[in-house]
Amino acid sequence: MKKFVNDPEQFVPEFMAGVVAANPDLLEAIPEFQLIKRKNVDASKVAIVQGSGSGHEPAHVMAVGPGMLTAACQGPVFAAPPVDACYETIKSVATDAGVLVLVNNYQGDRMAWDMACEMAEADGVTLKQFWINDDVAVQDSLYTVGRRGVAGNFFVLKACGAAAEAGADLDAVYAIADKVNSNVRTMGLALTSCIPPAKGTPIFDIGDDEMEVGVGIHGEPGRERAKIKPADEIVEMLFDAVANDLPYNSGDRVALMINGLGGTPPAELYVLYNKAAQLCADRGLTIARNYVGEYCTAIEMAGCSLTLLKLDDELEKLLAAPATTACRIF
Amino acid sequence: MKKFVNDPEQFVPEFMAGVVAANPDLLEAIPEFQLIKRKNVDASKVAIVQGSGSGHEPAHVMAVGPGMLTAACQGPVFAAPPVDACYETIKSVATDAGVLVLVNNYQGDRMAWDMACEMAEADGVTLKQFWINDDVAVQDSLYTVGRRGVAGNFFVLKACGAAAEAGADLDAVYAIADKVNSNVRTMGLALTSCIPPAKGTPIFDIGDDEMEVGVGIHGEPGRERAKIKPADEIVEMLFDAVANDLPYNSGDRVALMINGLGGTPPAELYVLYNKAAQLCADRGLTIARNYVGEYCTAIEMAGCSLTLLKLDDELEKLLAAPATTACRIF
Amino acid sequence: MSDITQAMIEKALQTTAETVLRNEHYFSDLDGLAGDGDFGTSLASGFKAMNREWDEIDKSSIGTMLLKISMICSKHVGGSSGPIWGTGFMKAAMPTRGKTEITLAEAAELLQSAIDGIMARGGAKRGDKTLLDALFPVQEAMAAHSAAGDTASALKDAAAAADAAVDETRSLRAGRGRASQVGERSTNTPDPGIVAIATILQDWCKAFGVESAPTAEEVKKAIA
Amino acid sequence: MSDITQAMIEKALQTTAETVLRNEHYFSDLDGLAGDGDFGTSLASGFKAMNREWDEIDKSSIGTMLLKISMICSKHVGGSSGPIWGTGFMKAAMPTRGKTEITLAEAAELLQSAIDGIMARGGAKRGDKTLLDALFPVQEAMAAHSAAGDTASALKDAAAAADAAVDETRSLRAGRGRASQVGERSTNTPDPGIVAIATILQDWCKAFGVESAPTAEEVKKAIA
Ligand SMILES: Nc1ncnc2c1ncn2[C@@H]1O[C@H](COP(=O)(O)OP(=O)(O)O)[C@@H](O)[C@H]1O
Ligand SMILES: Nc1ncnc2c1ncn2[C@@H]1O[C@H](COP(=O)(O)OP(=O)(O)O)[C@@H](O)[C@H]1O
Ligand SMILES: [Mg+2]
Ligand SMILES: [Mg+2]
Ligand SMILES: [Mg+2]
Ligand SMILES: [Mg+2]
Repeated sequence: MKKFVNDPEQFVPEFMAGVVAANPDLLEAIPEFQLIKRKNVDASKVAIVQGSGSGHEPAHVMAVGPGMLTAACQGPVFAAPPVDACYETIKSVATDAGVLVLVNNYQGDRMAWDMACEMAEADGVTLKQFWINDDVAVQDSLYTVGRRGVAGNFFVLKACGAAAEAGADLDAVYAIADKVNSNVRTMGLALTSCIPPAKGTPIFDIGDDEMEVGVGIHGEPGRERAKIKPADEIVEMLFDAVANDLPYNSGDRVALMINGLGGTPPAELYVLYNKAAQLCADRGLTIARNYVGEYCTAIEMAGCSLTLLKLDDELEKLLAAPATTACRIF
Repeated sequence: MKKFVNDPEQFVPEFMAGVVAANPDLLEAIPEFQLIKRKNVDASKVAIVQGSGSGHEPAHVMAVGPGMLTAACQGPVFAAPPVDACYETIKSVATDAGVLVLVNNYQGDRMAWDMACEMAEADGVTLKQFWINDDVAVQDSLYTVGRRGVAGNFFVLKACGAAAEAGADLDAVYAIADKVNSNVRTMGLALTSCIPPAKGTPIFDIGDDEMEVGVGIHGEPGRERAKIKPADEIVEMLFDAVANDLPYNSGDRVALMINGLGGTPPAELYVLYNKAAQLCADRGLTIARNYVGEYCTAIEMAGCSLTLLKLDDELEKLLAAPATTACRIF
Repeated sequence: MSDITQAMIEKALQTTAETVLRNEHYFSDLDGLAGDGDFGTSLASGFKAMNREWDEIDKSSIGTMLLKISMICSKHVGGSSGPIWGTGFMKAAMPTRGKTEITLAEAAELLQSAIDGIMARGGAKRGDKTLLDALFPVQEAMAAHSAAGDTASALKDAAAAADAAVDETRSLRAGRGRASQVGERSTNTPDPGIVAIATILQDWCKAFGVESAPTAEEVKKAIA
Repeated sequence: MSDITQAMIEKALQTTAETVLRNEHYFSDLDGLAGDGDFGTSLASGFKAMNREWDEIDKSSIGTMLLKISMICSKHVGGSSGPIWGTGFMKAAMPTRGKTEITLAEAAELLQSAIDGIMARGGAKRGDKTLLDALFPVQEAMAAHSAAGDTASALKDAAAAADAAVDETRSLRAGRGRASQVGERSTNTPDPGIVAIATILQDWCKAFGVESAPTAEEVKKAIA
């Protein structure tokens, strides 16, 4: 296994210790529950919490900070956090203004957070739950648990974080989550698999000339396994799937994200962005904000996802608001 | 080849077009010379230019922006830019205050920039050249071209960029480069090779249980090929090589950087940071600033480098000064 | 065997831990086919914790013991398995509070109550290709033997029923859980939860000296 | 053959382009052993540009032609090869301005002037395991034949000398260039620049119908 890891079972606690060690003024941890929270939580503001399996960094624990999440917990790599961790996360930042539980739509996460929310509400915590489901790769249906939540998560939490920071109440922050989620769509694509440290082997097999179209951020299968294509054709595929889903129409102002899944270098992401920006122009979409980098990864998978968010003035302002997280450059 | 690429020969121009498209207010490009420069260059301030082969993103063209580089050009992946590109880069931002040419110490880059500087000086441009050489992996010797420049480059250009922005003159900015370079040391390590798009195959072979200790950022061999070790032992190896070189002594304030080489996910970098921070504490070093992420990559190589910079008040202030580049999160 | 004693349940739990730890990677690999490859690890972390805390677990009754195991799931098991197994143990704990022995009929009821709890928690029903598709026939086998009260025969039939469920559900499309989000592509892979239940029951048969048919997997390995 | 005409030099340049393009990946692979694997691509981008611009190149004299090729290197060739080959062509261009034919003795001088330019540019000397270690013996072979003026024999001996340099320098440790920064680990790999010069001369022999010994690589391939 070609990874920087000590005891695979200690991988998540060790990386979280590193995140807190690198941001001592901003963050604190409760290692027992694998949770990271902001220092100095403002009790008058809505707290926003999140949590899911590890391996999607900087989502979610690295998205904790002013203007972003108030706290987040992480389960083992790719597994929802245990119920107790979710419960403690809510409790650790429960404010008078209430807690918004903002979770990507996976059954494991939903069940854990459902149980945790029931327990916290029984303790008198005011909260609301919202499920993010921006992945267009697999169809929504009454018979399944619905679409998956992927990189669009970033936009939901950024906008909600800004609204909460500005003093919006729980219903208003919930409404923002709903608005962003209703207007955001994503599809991903993998060139390679990834290796969860505890598993030690790739999560799926993929040929040297193959790609997995619509892959999930845990390496779940997507729409189809296909022969690898030139970058521009890949972007066209992703763009069409995403843009036709909402759909995004000529005249819309959008945020465009090219997200790296972990093993794809920056230069390749900009090759993709270059084409995606052209396709936006062709469709008459104005890119008001753009995001190129790693926002929601699948460990070290080589791959990408493309996200579009339809903006209005309110959302544009919320996205532009300042924020600070463990994830930074300078 | 599992990469997002169209025509491999167009890889660098396309990614650079993407960088500029994503930062239209900040940057402009001169595609013919594969160079990116700041919009609105302030003629009263020292301009700082850089350039080397591509494949190290965000170094170097993505480090152009206020408080950082004034302009940079890139050659093909891993090859120094052609002489004309270096010359045009200097000319494109040559200010009354002069130009500092800040280049990593590789013979190809030195020769190209030497020729370009001779040509620019003949045109009347005031300039100084500085070679960055922070890599402790391979020994310095009169018989070679000296040590390589690697991730420490970030600190040199950040400090020089801040000094230039604050109005320091060419000699003063040069002195900052010299001070940072004299106090910064790096060593890298690779778990996998990388694939330059034009080559289409890995740059070196490496066994499933092997690592290359002291690897160069172009995949050049380092100190030794060894059996892979637990993360903590790897950090000890890198830390000792780096910390003993200057050396860094108890009581020193330092900046610590864990740099990802492109294919290593954030969580692993924080596992490494966690141990490196402990080793700093053991040695009595105070980490005044830390940097965990991708600053100088080798395309999609899985690997890392560890950098220490000894700080004084002046450098600490320069590192903390605000800066903006194409590389951003929000 | 006739009535089910607390000692038997303890032995079943310890056997389950062995099964789960031995098959950790196998279960995860199965989960990798249509899921995310963590099922084995998630389950193992729970049973490792159970083993660690075994001596401290309050064994004053079957119910207190099962409740504690439910809490261990809530604390240590990530993924869907945490809520599912935690809920299952919780529901089985309630009717057995204060009891140190139960009849086969009571065991069948208790399993039904666990099944109901899991269905309420995750919204899955029979045929959704989850471990429920193994638990239902197991429950039915137990209920069928309730009147006669022959626990050994019940266990043997239950194990065979669970094993049959592996192959019977293979061609189904998952209706719940992560695998359901991949649509058609969940067909033709066995569900790891169903395989786990079948394997656990198989090992219970061995542990209690009850003869049982080899699992489908064992037959396949023997042929290969 | 006696004097060297501009047409011969044009043919040599076009042959060189063929050699470089055919061996692009091979040269890069060699560079990957102790360098960074871009030598073939870098050189090829220069000769591709030369081919593209061939018809527009000012061929009024050998000098104007070589100067233009030097400029193509400055514009299109990245890596060390840009300055090295650009400087080499530049230095060879100067003494041949206005000339459309040169003697073998003049050709030997012109190569010496290119060698001097490359040494000044990159600071390498003979024995540093760079392409200079091929250019020096080539220059000597040409100088040795200067008096007799037998260009064909000179080319044959020069090609053999360059080929010999590949093996003679293999065990050396690089003293300049990227390979020199890896210390001992540059020993036991052939230098790609030396291999390139040897291969180009070999192909010149074929192009001009001069019999030559097979290259070390060719012998190895024939044996394997
Ligand atoms: N809603 C559900 N109800 C019952 N069992 C379920 C449900 N969802 C999943 N399962 C079972 O759990 C197994 C997967 O567990 P696990 O890997 O921990 O979940 P995940 O990684 O998807 O969160 C499946 O094989 C299935 O048998
Ligand atoms: N200083 C030098 N002088 C002459 N030739 C050199 C020098 N440095 C390198 N070379 C030659 O150039 C070849 C490498 O070229 P190239 O790959 O373009 O350089 P790099 O990638 O190291 O910048 C070497 O094999 C060697 O023959
Ligand atoms: Mg999971
Ligand atoms: Mg190079
Ligand atoms: Mg799973
Ligand atoms: Mg090279």
